[in-house]
Amino acid sequence: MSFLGRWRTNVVNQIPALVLVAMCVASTLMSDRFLSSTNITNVLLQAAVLAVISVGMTFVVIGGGFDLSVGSIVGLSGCVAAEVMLRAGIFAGVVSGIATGAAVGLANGLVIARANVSPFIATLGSMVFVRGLALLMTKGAPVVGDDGLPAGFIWFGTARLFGIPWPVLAAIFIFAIFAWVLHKTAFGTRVFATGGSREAAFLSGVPVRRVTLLVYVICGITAGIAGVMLAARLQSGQPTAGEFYELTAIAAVVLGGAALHGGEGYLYKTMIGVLIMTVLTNSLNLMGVDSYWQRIAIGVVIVAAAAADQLRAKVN
Amino acid sequence: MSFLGRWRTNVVNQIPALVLVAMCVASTLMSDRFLSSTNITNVLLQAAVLAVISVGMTFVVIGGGFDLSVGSIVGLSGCVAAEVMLRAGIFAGVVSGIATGAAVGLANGLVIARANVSPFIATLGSMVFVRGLALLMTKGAPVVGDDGLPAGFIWFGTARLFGIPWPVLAAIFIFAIFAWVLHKTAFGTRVFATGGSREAAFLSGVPVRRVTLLVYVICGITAGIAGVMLAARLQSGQPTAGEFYELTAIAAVVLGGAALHGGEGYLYKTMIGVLIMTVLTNSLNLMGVDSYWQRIAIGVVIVAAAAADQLRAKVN
Amino acid sequence: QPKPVTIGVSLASDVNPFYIAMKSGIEARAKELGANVVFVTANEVVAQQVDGIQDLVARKVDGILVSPIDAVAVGAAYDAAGKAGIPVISIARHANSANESAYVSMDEKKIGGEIAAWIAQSIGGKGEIAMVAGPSGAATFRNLAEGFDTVIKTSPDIKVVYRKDVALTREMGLKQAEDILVAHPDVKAIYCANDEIALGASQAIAAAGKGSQVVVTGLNGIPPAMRAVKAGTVGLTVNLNPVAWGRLGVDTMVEYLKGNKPTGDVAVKHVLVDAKNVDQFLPPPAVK
Amino acid sequence: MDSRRDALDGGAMTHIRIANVSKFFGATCALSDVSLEVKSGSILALLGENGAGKSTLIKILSGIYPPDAGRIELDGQPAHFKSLPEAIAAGVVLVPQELRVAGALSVAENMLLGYLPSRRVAGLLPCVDARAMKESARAILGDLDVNIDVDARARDLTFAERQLVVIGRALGHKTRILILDEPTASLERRETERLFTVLRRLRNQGVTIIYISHRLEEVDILADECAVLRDGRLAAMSSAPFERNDLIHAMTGRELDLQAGGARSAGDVRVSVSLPGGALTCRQGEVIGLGGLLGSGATELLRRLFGVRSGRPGERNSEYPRDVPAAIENGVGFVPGERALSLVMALSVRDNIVLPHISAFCTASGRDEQKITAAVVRLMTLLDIRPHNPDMPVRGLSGGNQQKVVFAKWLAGRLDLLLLDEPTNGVDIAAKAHIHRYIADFASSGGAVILSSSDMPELLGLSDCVVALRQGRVVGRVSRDNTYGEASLRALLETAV
Ligand SMILES: Nc1ncnc2c1ncn2[C@@H]1O[C@H](COP(=O)(O)OP(=O)(O)OP(=O)(O)O)[C@@H](O)[C@H]1O
Ligand SMILES: Nc1ncnc2c1ncn2[C@@H]1O[C@H](COP(=O)(O)OP(=O)(O)OP(=O)(O)O)[C@@H](O)[C@H]1O
Ligand SMILES: [Mg+2]
Ligand SMILES: [Mg+2]
Repeated sequence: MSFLGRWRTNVVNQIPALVLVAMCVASTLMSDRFLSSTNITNVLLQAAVLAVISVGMTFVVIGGGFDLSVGSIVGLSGCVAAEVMLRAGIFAGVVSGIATGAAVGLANGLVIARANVSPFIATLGSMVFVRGLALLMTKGAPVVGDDGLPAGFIWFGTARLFGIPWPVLAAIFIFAIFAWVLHKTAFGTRVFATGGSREAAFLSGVPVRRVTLLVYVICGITAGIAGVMLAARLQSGQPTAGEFYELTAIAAVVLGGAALHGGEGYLYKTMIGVLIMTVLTNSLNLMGVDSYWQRIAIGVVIVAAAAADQLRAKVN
Repeated sequence: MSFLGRWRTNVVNQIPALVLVAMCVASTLMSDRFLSSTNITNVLLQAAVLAVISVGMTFVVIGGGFDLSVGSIVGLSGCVAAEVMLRAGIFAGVVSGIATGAAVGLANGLVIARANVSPFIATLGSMVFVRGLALLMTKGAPVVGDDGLPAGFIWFGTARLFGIPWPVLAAIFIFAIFAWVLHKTAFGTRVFATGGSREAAFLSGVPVRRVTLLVYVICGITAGIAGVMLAARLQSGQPTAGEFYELTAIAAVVLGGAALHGGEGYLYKTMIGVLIMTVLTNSLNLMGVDSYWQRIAIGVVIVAAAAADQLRAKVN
Repeated sequence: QPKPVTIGVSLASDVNPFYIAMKSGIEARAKELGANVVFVTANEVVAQQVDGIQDLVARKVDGILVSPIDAVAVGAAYDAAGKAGIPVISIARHANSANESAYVSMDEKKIGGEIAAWIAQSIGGKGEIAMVAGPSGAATFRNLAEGFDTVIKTSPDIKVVYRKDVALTREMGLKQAEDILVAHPDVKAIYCANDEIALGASQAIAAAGKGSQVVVTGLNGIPPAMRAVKAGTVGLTVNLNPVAWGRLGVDTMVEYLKGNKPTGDVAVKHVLVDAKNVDQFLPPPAVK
Repeated sequence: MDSRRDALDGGAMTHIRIANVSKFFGATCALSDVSLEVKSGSILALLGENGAGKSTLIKILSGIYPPDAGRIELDGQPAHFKSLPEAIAAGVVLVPQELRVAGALSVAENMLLGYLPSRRVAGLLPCVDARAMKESARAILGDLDVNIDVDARARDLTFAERQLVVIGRALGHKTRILILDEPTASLERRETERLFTVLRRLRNQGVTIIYISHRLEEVDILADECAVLRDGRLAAMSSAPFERNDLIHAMTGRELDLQAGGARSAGDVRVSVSLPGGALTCRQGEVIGLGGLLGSGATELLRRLFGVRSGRPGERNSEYPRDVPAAIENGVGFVPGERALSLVMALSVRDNIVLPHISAFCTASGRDEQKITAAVVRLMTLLDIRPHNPDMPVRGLSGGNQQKVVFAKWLAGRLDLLLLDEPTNGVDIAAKAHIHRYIADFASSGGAVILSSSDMPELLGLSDCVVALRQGRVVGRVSRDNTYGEASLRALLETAV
């Protein structure tokens, strides 16, 4: 009983991973291209931007919050990075893109942690506001300059190291750093505590407001990084880039098993959620499924994956 | 002190209303057209659909949930209503449109209350799924028939009674019914209890699952009604109708002061939130504010209104 | 019998009637020629379009037809296709890529200019006009508006009093027009970025009882808009003939794959449709 | 009503029969093969150490959990409720250990939630009958002789008041079987006695009552029968009068050494704050008790001493710590009365224990897991926290073990002032003895303790001096040297204002 029980618990804890594996097996059976090396790199490349956004989103969600503004941050920071880059070089561009994300994150955090506005409404407001800024700054047109963005920057979006695209390597690096922060540092434990019970964390000496603030700053930074990465892939700063990323990222985090009320989750599981979302559209495209049917399939898979994951709660 | 204190509490409880009044005053000062009777009817007409959606959303939010699928329901139910109407008459069309909404709501409720899937992910899934259905069913084209929808239906979208458009009257009627249900009946109290503390409600013998289920059904029904109303206004069933209504409706509910974690709120205050959202875009349009600046203004007003409302928590 | 070719298609949107019509043209022509088509979806999201094109490359289709949401953003995807030796032909919208094999074009600026000239003429060269342009950031609508502005500036007595970027839906047309009519009761014409917006706007105008005072222009030439032009509620639409466009795209691609590369851009003719010539474009009357 | 008369007619018939019930949570065996019977119209006390399975047993009885094995019969009929509402409908009503109220609802609504009285407006529209609801709520509270405004929002109540509301919630039902899980844990003696009067009356009306408590003196005065659980098994069953040592032996499986720590002498002043009516001073090596009735302000005082600001005007005062981190930094620890307030339920025992001092367990390369494990294992052994698994989420622990985790939190770092609010709330007698000894030892080794407890023997037994509080005012004090005892403290507290 005990051994079987533990085994069952372990299996059940890995349901998101099993769902991902099942999806990959099904895709391989349905399309012989799915496992081709081109396609695997494709999937990883497509997942990279979402993965970086979802890293920050995981912090916010585990900390008991919610961030709808990441998609707009991606748009704005990409445009800022492109604009600065055209004038002051790649490095300055990248730094200012990321700084833009951090600034928006800080503003979100202040409104939420200091003015006590609900995260939903605060980040909905900044989602609209920041998109407006991006459009205003660019007058709605992509930022490319006269001869395009610097070649070195575009190279980053397309080049590979040992066959692995640079954006994927960047995403892995960022994941590793933040996984360490979340799971191995005192700050990470405080994030879990704040999300799990604000009151208990407060009475244990956790500076809950500061933690809340920092969590949004982290989310802003990762969204800023993602914006810069996307600009490199799109070879331009696009003011409308990143739309819908907010919902996709939250979905990835929740599919990975983090509780939306906070206090629970693992960063590596979020990555599984990201891959589920990415493999889903990729394999539907490979199979040539009609776009209306694609929506239906995506809706079903999201709900089914989440429902399967609920078995975990049952067994534990 | 006591009198002053009570007075302050009362004022502070009405902050959303004060924000609305302030917005109206500002709009009147900036545009002499704002208070014209045409414009007031316009605002009410524009608010009617959102108001009906937000009625159901208030139930969901007070019950501790979240519904992202309402926008898609609006699209699908409008198309179903139009399609059925062309074949079987207005009444059958309207009924089947509303029934469509109820069915989607029931599905949401089952997935959430029975399979324990988080409301966010369940309704995100059905948002995508239902939009897919609407597009599939209409092949992406508006449903109008060869000679348009029945005249009686179109009449409802445009005609007036004592100068008040019928859709506005319908919205007021629906508000009145559901305000009664929420604030006066045992079911309504159970919704508050379920949202306030699922566990307390459960231990008191409230059938929390059934309440949760019903709350989503109600939300589906109101979204279905809103879809039919919108179809009448648009004189066609539009498969893409209702996009972004989900976020706007949740914003209206939260701006009205309902807590997103459930258990608190008033239906009339949601209506104030709806009017804030509607007056905002209307007055920005009247002032001729550029669309990029409009986004910035909307973002600022949403956050500012929510922050002002937080004074309430401080004073109470 | 030669192996049938497979053409991958990435259109900018799958809910916009213009692209829905284009898609039907592509499907019909491909069927006639015995070619396979696979569509990927983008919905006006640039990153999604890039991903979709790369999925087509991974699928190793023979050629790809793209209607790029943005001319620059698709660069990486075009390059990936180029590297895999797959020709890419842009349709309706243009891409700034060396790997663009051909362009089945539309001169958006020119169309915008022609609409402006038509409006100027129909309101007698003076008065207030409003613009309900397409979604922010989309290149097509930016170009249309730019062409429109250039021409409208040549009539000094015409003033653009209202400008707004909106989603291409009827609901948006309705709401915007309602507010326009309140804010600017003297408005003479409303430029709408597509037919759906125009149909919504014309409804608001009718509801306000201003049917004869305000002209509305649309774009695309979908059947309901043609009927509205006939009925006089919409003044002008531009028949872009998306179906023929889609067909031409397939033809160009099939010829290209056979080795017949087109010289220069392949253009589709657009026609301004107003009360004078609408009869020849009306859809056949419904059979009861 | 009918069922009550049936039960009366049945006399001493067996009302509840629990046969061979077992329950597992994952690998933990919470109950194994428990069989017991309760007679109609009697009060059964259910005893056992923390984690013995008491709550689990009654949750199975009231349909919250299904049993993994075994049967339950009521009046000779098999009764397996699939849900709590089903059990309530059959007259089986539970007052749970976890106090949960819907904060935004009024006291009356909370109390009558399960069976809201309805009427029809104009014979048509259904509507909650607010007046009837408030009247019933007032009647029930009046029965318990407590004075709580039925229109107040539940979230504004103190912990003890919430407890009464939750008890009242159960009393309103048409009850045949009433199950109370540690209902008196945070009640003062007067409320406890009132509750007992009500319970005895219900028993005389034929209601069968199952009562869980860690206070053996309550068992003596209330229960007819007594069942003891140990490690998920039925360890003993006896009828009144009870032999206390036998019960303790059955619960713990050993004799208890209830001795307090060694002699102590007061040192320097550790904390001193001025309050209306006098000062509160606590020296090193001293235990100061805060005595008070319901709503005395003791909880609030302790929270302020821990750096929590209440938002009362004019409280900026340098006598109190600036904020919670500053207090912790200064060696202050706080055990709040409401466990849920100080534990992050989803977090592991390990992380909860190290949370207040987490920085001390980190190096430049992050958390020092070895150091953490060493400290946590030491504390879990010291306080006998069971199951001995540092990685278990705290929510899986029984209530008493959770309370020990709250203590362990403060022992993981520097500590020289311990603020205790109902420190043995829901803790079993063995653990209580442990905690008492720990408090005494802590004081003997030079620590300062300020203690608030509604358990008078505990308060007087531990304290060197008890300060009597009413509405946040010091109204007197009793010290060891003069007429120290419950009588003189009560005299101070109960004199009219
Ligand atoms: N939901 C749960 N998940 C996992 N384990 C549980 C759960 N509930 C109880 N347990 C375990 O079952 C055992 C019995 O717990 P129970 O709550 O019945 O104890 P108890 O006798 O009520 O203790 P206390 O006096 O502390 O309230 C404990 O070992 C506890 O850890
Ligand atoms: N300094 C004060 N001045 C006036 N009233 C006070 C003060 N401190 C506390 N009170 C009142 O006493 C109430 C109860 O406070 P508190 O919870 O601290 O008391 P308690 O004795 O610990 O209560 P319980 O026995 O219910 O745990 C407060 O809500 C407040 O109304
Ligand atoms: Mg218990
Ligand atoms: Mg207290």
